[in-house]
Amino acid sequence: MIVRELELDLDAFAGPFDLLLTLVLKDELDLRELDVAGIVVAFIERLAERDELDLEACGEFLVLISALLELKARGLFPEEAAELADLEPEAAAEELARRLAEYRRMKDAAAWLRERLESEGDRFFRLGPAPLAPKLETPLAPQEPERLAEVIRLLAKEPPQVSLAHMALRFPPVSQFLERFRSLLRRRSRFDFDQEVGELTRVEQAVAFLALLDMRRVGEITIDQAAPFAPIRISGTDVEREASWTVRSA
Amino acid sequence: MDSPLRLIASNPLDQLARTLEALLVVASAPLTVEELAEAADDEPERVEAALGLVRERYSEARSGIVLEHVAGGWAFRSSREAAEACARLFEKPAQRNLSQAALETLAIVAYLGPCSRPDIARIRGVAADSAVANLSERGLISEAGRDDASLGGAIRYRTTPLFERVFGLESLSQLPRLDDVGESADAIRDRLHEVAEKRSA
Amino acid sequence: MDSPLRLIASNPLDQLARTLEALLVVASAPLTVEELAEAADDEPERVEAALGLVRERYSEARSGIVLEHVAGGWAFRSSREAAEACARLFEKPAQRNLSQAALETLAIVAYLGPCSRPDIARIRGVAADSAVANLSERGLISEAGRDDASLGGAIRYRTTPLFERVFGLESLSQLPRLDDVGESADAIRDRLHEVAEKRSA
Repeated sequence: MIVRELELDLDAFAGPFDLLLTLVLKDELDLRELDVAGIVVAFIERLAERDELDLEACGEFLVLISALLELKARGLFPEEAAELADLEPEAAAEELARRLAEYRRMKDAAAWLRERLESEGDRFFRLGPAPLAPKLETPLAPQEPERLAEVIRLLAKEPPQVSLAHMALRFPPVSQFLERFRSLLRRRSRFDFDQEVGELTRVEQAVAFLALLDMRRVGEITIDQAAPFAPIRISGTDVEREASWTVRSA
Repeated sequence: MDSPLRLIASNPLDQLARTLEALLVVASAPLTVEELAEAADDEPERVEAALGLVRERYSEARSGIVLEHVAGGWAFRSSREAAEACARLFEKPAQRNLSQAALETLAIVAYLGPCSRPDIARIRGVAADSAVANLSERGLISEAGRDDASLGGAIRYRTTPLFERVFGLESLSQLPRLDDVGESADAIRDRLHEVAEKRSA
Repeated sequence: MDSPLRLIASNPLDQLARTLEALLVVASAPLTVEELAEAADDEPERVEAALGLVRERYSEARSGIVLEHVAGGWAFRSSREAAEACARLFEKPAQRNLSQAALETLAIVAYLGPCSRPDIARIRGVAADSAVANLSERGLISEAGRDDASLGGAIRYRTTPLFERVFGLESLSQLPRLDDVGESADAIRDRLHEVAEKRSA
């Protein structure tokens, strides 16, 4: 079973899994619109159709789907990613699930509002005063000048460090890892994935892994793993395709 | 024997009902029973009863003017039957072309309000500035003070009575409860179980 | 013999009359026969005839809503009988508080001297258009030239003598000191810009 050929039929996307990955990596598909659970269900249904358990496919799928989930979580809660990383994995998962549920509820609420807008759209009412109504002039009661000073003090107050600056945080481009792995493979015939990315953050690792998948997809490398959780070994294929290669996703 | 017509005409609430009609046709926003009672200089209970008469007279199919209970008060609107004619003459600036981002922002403010732009960004995962500006301009949300202590004085927003009116809500409490999310998670789990059982069979 | 009730119900103009009622109750200005005919998608002659029905139904003593022919066309008004109640509805006590948006805008204009809407928006971190419009309408601020003196520059606003009266000041120099924020208008302006930039970063 080839994971990247897994056919998906989701609300936001229909087609093979590898196309979905490409679209996500090219920012042409909003991960937030993507029903990851639907992908999991599709994969498990596919597995169930077969008689034997395909361990390699399961492993590949797990890594891939966790990368997608992490990307999605980063997209949903960019400024909290760092703080989530400090939590124990179980607590972080719980917290993430809670926030995803909150976002999901708000999406449901937005859908309800849209339906309501349609069903109530044939009600018209006047905005503003009636044509022949008396003019309304409300005088203002005397005001305290001190309130003006208070308001300026409030506006001059230093904001704490919860700026939205984190939102500008970008994932490293996939192309960065493509270049790095290719240059590695020019020097050596194989390398150990964990050793290469061990120092990186989890998000960088996920992007690095996506780069690997993309390289494997076009036959540029082979990926070997002796056993689940064993080191992942990357070897270059003999085919010389450097010249014709163009960066597909970045 | 009195004719039914005579009966209506002699209803002691009839004059009050006419006064309410007059108030409602000039008002620029829905009026509460208390506001109506104060203006009509009458008892709230009698106003409630007279509103019943007005509501009966101004109802769908009977009249082009319809009395509705909306945004915490009472207001006249056009009948649904006349929607096409109204659409030819009047714009709907508050609700035309509301984007998905705007609707999600509106939902967050309606359910969690008052809340600030950082609050909204946190839930939606993207900056909310343009959606908030757009909704303010439409008059669907408005400023509700600043969140001075904790969030660097971020402005907080809440939905307006116009929001309730546009969406035909008597009050925010008419928004549906959103606890069906658990169901959809359960549904996924059930599907997985189903598949797992098939496998082991 | 048909009863009058029967006659009204079966009048072929009845539906058109209901449509006109709907249009008139939504309109914020008088509507001409041509406008009504276009919206109702019907002949002006039939609209005139249906207006007769509406006028009959909405007349003094019969209804609190009265159809009136004024210079610009047709419009609903409240009945004379309800004049006192309507006067009570519109006579409002003096407004106690300004909105946060209005207060902030006013404070910025008062302390920093003439500012444009972009200036105010930059400091507040949110568009100031409706607050500026509201304060102008109330006569608390007024236009004071343009930025850069060139024609393209944004209009600047300053506080008015009415502002000083409402806040009990003989002149702007009597505003409470803000030495903790800045010792001069320029220093206060710099400080506010600095914080605003951090807030929006």
